[in-house]
Amino acid sequence: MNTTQQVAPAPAATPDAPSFARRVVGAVGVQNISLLIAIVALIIFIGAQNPLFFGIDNVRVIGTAVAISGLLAVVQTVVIIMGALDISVGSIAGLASVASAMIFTTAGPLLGVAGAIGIGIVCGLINGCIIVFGRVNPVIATLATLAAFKGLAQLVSDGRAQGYTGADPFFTFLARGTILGIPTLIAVLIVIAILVHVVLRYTSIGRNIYAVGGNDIASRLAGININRYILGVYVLTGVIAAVAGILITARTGSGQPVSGSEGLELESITAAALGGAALKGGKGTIAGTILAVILLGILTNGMTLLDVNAFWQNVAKGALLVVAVVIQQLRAGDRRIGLPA
Amino acid sequence: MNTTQQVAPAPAATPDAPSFARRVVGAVGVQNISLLIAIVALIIFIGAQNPLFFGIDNVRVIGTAVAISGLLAVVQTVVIIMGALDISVGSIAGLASVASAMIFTTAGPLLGVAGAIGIGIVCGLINGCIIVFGRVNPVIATLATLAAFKGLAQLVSDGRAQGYTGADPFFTFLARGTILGIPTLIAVLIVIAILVHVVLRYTSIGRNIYAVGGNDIASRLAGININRYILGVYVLTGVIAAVAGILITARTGSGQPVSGSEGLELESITAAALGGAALKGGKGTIAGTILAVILLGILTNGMTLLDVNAFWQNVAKGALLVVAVVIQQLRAGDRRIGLPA
Amino acid sequence: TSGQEAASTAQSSGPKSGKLTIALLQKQGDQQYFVDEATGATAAAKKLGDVDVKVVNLGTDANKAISEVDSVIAQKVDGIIIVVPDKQIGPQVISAAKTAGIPIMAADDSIAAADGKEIPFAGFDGTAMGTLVGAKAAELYLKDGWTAADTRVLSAYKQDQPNCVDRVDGAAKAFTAGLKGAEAPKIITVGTDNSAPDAQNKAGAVITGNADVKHWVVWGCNDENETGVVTALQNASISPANINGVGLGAYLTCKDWKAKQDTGNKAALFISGVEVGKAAVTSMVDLLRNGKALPLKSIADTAIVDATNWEKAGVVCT
Amino acid sequence: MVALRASGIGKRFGAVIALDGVDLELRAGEVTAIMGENGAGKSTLLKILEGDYQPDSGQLSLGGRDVSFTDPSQSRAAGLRVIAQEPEIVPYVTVAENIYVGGISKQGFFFDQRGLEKRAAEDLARFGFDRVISPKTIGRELSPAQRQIVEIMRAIVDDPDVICFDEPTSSLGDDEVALLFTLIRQLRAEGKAIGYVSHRMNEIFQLADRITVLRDGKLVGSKLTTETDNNELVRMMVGRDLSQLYHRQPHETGAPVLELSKVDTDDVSGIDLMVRAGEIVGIAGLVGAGRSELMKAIVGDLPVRRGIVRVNGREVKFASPADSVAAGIGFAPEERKAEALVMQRTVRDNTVLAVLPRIAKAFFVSTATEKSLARRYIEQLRIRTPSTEQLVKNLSGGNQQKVVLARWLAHGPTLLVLDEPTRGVDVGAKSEIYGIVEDLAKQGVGILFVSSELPEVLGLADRIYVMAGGRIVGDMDREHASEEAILALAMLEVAAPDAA
Ligand SMILES: Nc1ncnc2c1ncn2[C@@H]1O[C@H](COP(=O)(O)OP(=O)(O)OP(=O)(O)O)[C@@H](O)[C@H]1O
Ligand SMILES: Nc1ncnc2c1ncn2[C@@H]1O[C@H](COP(=O)(O)OP(=O)(O)OP(=O)(O)O)[C@@H](O)[C@H]1O
Ligand SMILES: [Mg+2]
Ligand SMILES: [Mg+2]
Repeated sequence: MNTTQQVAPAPAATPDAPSFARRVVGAVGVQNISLLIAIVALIIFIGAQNPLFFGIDNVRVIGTAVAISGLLAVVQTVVIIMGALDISVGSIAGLASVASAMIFTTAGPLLGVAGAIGIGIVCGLINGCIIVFGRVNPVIATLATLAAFKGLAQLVSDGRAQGYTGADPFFTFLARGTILGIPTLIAVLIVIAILVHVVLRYTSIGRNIYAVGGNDIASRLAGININRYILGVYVLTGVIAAVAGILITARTGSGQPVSGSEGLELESITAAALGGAALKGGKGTIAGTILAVILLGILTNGMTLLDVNAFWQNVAKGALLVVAVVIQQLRAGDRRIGLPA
Repeated sequence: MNTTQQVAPAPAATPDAPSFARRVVGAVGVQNISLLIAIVALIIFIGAQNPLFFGIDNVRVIGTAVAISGLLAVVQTVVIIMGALDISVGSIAGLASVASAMIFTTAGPLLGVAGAIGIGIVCGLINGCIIVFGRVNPVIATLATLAAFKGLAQLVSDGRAQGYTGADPFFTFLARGTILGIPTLIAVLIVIAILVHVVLRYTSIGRNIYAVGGNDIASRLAGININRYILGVYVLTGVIAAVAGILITARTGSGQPVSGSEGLELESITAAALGGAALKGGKGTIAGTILAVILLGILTNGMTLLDVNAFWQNVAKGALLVVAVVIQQLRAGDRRIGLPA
Repeated sequence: TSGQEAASTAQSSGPKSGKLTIALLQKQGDQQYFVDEATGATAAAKKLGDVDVKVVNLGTDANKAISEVDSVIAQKVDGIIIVVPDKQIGPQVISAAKTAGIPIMAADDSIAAADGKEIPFAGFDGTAMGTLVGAKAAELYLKDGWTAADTRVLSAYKQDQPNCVDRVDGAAKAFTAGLKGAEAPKIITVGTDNSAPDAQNKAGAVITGNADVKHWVVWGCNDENETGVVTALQNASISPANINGVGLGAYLTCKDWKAKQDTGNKAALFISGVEVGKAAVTSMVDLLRNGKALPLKSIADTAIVDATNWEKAGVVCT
Repeated sequence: MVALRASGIGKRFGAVIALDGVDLELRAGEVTAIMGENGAGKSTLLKILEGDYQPDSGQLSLGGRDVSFTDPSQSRAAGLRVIAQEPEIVPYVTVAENIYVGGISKQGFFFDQRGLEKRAAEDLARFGFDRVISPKTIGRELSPAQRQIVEIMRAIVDDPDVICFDEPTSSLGDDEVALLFTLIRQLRAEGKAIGYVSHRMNEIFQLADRITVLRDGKLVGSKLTTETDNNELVRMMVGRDLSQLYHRQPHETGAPVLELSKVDTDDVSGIDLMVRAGEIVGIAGLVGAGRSELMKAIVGDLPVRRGIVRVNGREVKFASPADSVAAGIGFAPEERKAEALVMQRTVRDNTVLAVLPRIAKAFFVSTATEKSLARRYIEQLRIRTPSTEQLVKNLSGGNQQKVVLARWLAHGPTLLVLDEPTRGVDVGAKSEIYGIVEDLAKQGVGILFVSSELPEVLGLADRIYVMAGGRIVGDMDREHASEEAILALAMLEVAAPDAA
């Protein structure tokens, strides 16, 4: 029985002091390194043209601008890791936005927030139930509820912006306040991102989400109650989308049924995918997604700052997205066969 | 050793004269039967409320209304069968629309059409190359080109509708002419749908597309040049999207950079998925997609006819989509485990 | 067939009696202004009696506009009122209606047939709206005694929407003209998706790039754009006194006024969608019932409103 | 004549040296067995021959000419086919299309479904597989055995000169194995050069003319089959003698942990079955007898339509495997890639998957705990992996199977249900797995296992049930069991008209 050593040579297990650089790469991940490089390159490029870009004010502007889409990107990452997709997040945010403003008008800010989150939970449950009990593919299910929730938001609001929250201290605090010097919007994103990161990375719940996304049948046979995870993740998505809706209300000062939330689904999917989440499931990190959100935020901000025409912005954004992902893929060094994951 | 019968019962193989009904179901497919039932139910329901629905005029209206999105749904079905997705179809259509109108203005209709189709080929090639050589996941790649192509269309047109084709006999023929009594728009859809159906079903190219989508490893090991298929399918998509763009120009009388083509990607995916194409690849039919396109077209038309408020229309569309797919899934009788495909 | 067959134009033959169905096809039917317009149209129909208004939302989709025109023609409506998503589709829409012999009029955005002749129109078109906004902005600018050197204009709109382009172009022209020879400050355009959060985000970057500017003039394609930019300015600690925002629609700007907030939203153009809807339906029914020709232009009531007079002007603030 | 020669082949995956200067010769008209422990490098070698992987060093020559393939399509064109260890099936097309996948375009632009099905039927009939599989069946409905047959047919129909089989029998029953052997002998007679990888020693001696042994990626040596024996081979592969495969420690049996009475599911009917604590119960039967379905029904993956299931004396109705896992039942399914492993995750993740809730403290799991747990089983099962952090998809087939077992050993169930537990596992490891199973039984765990290898059933089980046509057709103690008795039962019943 002395063949053991050969059988498991385990060079990685033997801590033969890898170089510092390699350890950093290992910790951050190859994909994230590419994103970091892209971010740094972009910062240098934009900053060189307009030094105002480096101002602390502008950092705040970028941070608050990405907060809402960042929240949805974080939660979309969880859904994607589980091997699904939620196209309805924007509609839920819109519905929550009008609901929060309307309830606020009659019952005050706390009930407004609570009501919106309640609606988020219900919407998430509806998505989850359609998928779990109706056996509908997540993409189709949430494509359908995208339309349905939007219609609901328009119905309850009659298509109008509702209420006025600009004079309320709580909503003003959300929109313009700070916590320890950090704008509330950014703080909310940071807190939720960290929470989700911790859950994904360090808890059995998170690990099971990766397992379900990696192989749902194997997970099921290993005793994971997959349906509970699907329901749970969609409820989480609903809640975070509702938070995003509340923040939209706070920022615009009124409940917006459609404006400001439409199109958030593609944005969130783009960020998650750029951050390294595989649409087949089982792979992705919050760190990567947040880096992608920052990259996209800097890009938009920088192009506007440099006065790039909106049409060129589209072209540039598309091109940069391709370049960033191509570099990521080249660095990842996967086998170049089959359809790219 | 006569265990044959039990080991491979294959009831479909033994032609023990199944009932006529069962043979029809077999030919149409279970999924399609559900769609047919939904269509018939909808027709009866709407027609009962407003007999105008049955008019031949209204049938033409429905047909021409779905022609453009139907084209994109057909070609999206092919992409989905191959296990990929093309989110950029709408943008390509927009780019082709302005291009056709602008070239037409200086060089006449034939060059206008040829130029637009050339642009479609180039756009498809770009998508394919990013995926094949850049090793970028199809969803991300086409999300990126969605932005880039849209930006290009806006740039060349300065964001405005271009040219006027309403006085040109060729474009007028496309928009309002008929072939053998069938409106040209519908005829184009029928011809392309049949062509694609035949290719998918009865040619080796089509079978290889199913194989690539069903199992890219098996296909590669069997010697199928996957990259060539990816490139080919994306070029096809580009061409058909360009045709859709030309039809948009013909119908609206001018080249539209964005209006009329935005959102077609989700519509086409919805139709393909409702028609039974599995987003994981390897499964789907043109017949199913066309039925889904018809169902969605009737739904939209009927709701306008019955004077349903636009907000309720969203809710109703979402709800009907869920119901249709749930019924499909229940009838398909798959094992109810894991994430629904 | 080639599709060019001469239209056997059965021009609306004489007055009709009995029940009338009028189709109101609107771009962006989910926006507040157009919801109001539909409400006004329905109300007018009810008052006139035995008239049905069929409201159809076209979104921003020019192709859908064509489909829906075909659709209501097939449904044999008696008259069509259309707000086009894009003026360029005018000829197609008009010829389709003419071929079917159904009277058609435009609302909010005027359209012309292939020969360049405009059809009857109710509302207030984009350029005219912009003109009022620009003039008001110029008035405020002069009143406050700002100078071109330390002032910038922020003009926020969705750049691929022709309606928006008309509006902000009109505003820019009227603004320069309204300065009575004074040097005009630089106009910075901000491309947005027409939503308030996006305007806020994009304006944030522009403000960063113009940190030394003291005074700001703001307008946009709609209230979302204008209020979004004003919010961004105020978030950048620019005092409302240094902001002259002129909204378009008044449905969002009114909220600050209603709450009696000190705000950079100084004024807004208010157009009563309700009135446009009423006017359009009334003239159409007049044509159908009494054979009275459609008025070539019925301009709706419009007014620049501000914190002091918005309620009187009839702005509904939800 | 040497049809294929590989010399000095080397291949690294990161830090893992999979192959190190390996030579291989395949001669026309001969079957050359390629042997070695799990992870020795056999599959990697075949993938290099095929052009799926590129070697870091070394040279290939085919029919005397030097070749280098960058893609499987090239080796295929040159007359070489490799039958992969894991069959790859296109899910929504027929068996006929699956067999000719990639070759359809060579038969012309238009696709003739009827013609293809007819050809497939003929080809299947030619090798006797028409009894096991119909050309019209849809890919995803195939059982593991049928998938394997499709994979084999794919290579054969191309009429290549060199064919390599990578563990073709690991999911086949005796019946199909016999057919396969006839086929291979026929191919040999036609002058094909054949490479054959298997962990079943008896097959090697039945089939092979020559044996090449790899160990740790290095060539140990080549022998003529006639000049060697079982013990020498094992020594070459494992580097030591194996005293005996089965340990046969006596163990006490206790109260029943699992009782089924008159259980019907969609695939099996009238099942009466019992497993006691400390008892090892084997289920034998031909492929397609419904054994896998029965196991899945027991653990709640498939619905039980009628009858009573008792676990530890209490009646249970499992809605899903989550319930059975919670009730202390572990289940290692037959299809490790599709049903057991999360291929993109690490050995650690896969090992702890079923025990996460238990090792978590208030939902938080400690990586250190996981690693030590994973390391324990890496050692105990001798899983060949560079670390606990290796992705499972990078392990060799046999080592993947060990990870599946590790998961359930870590879970420590009171009843362990194993479907083909030693599929693709090498002799050395098999002996250890048997030892572990018997130890578990000694500790009072009830073991229920399915195996298509009769020697395994006979050697391991205290009691044996025989299944055929979805029913249990007999049960016997180990004292009364023999291969003949089992086979007689399994086939007798199947011959009866429509047992299900
Ligand atoms: N893609 C890969 N990445 C990293 N390591 C790999 C990869 N493929 C194989 N290996 C490693 O190379 C070694 C040889 O693996 P191989 O699959 O050739 O073994 P094998 O002899 O076929 O074993 P088995 O009998 O279990 O099938 C193993 O240690 C395996 O983990
Ligand atoms: N995934 C599947 N879908 C449909 N039918 C299947 C599937 N797997 C197996 N079958 C069929 O179910 C019946 C029982 O097969 P089962 O796999 O239980 O047999 P088994 O005795 O376990 O043999 P094996 O060794 O092949 O697993 C067979 O007729 C088989 O063809
Ligand atoms: Mg192997
Ligand atoms: Mg089995």
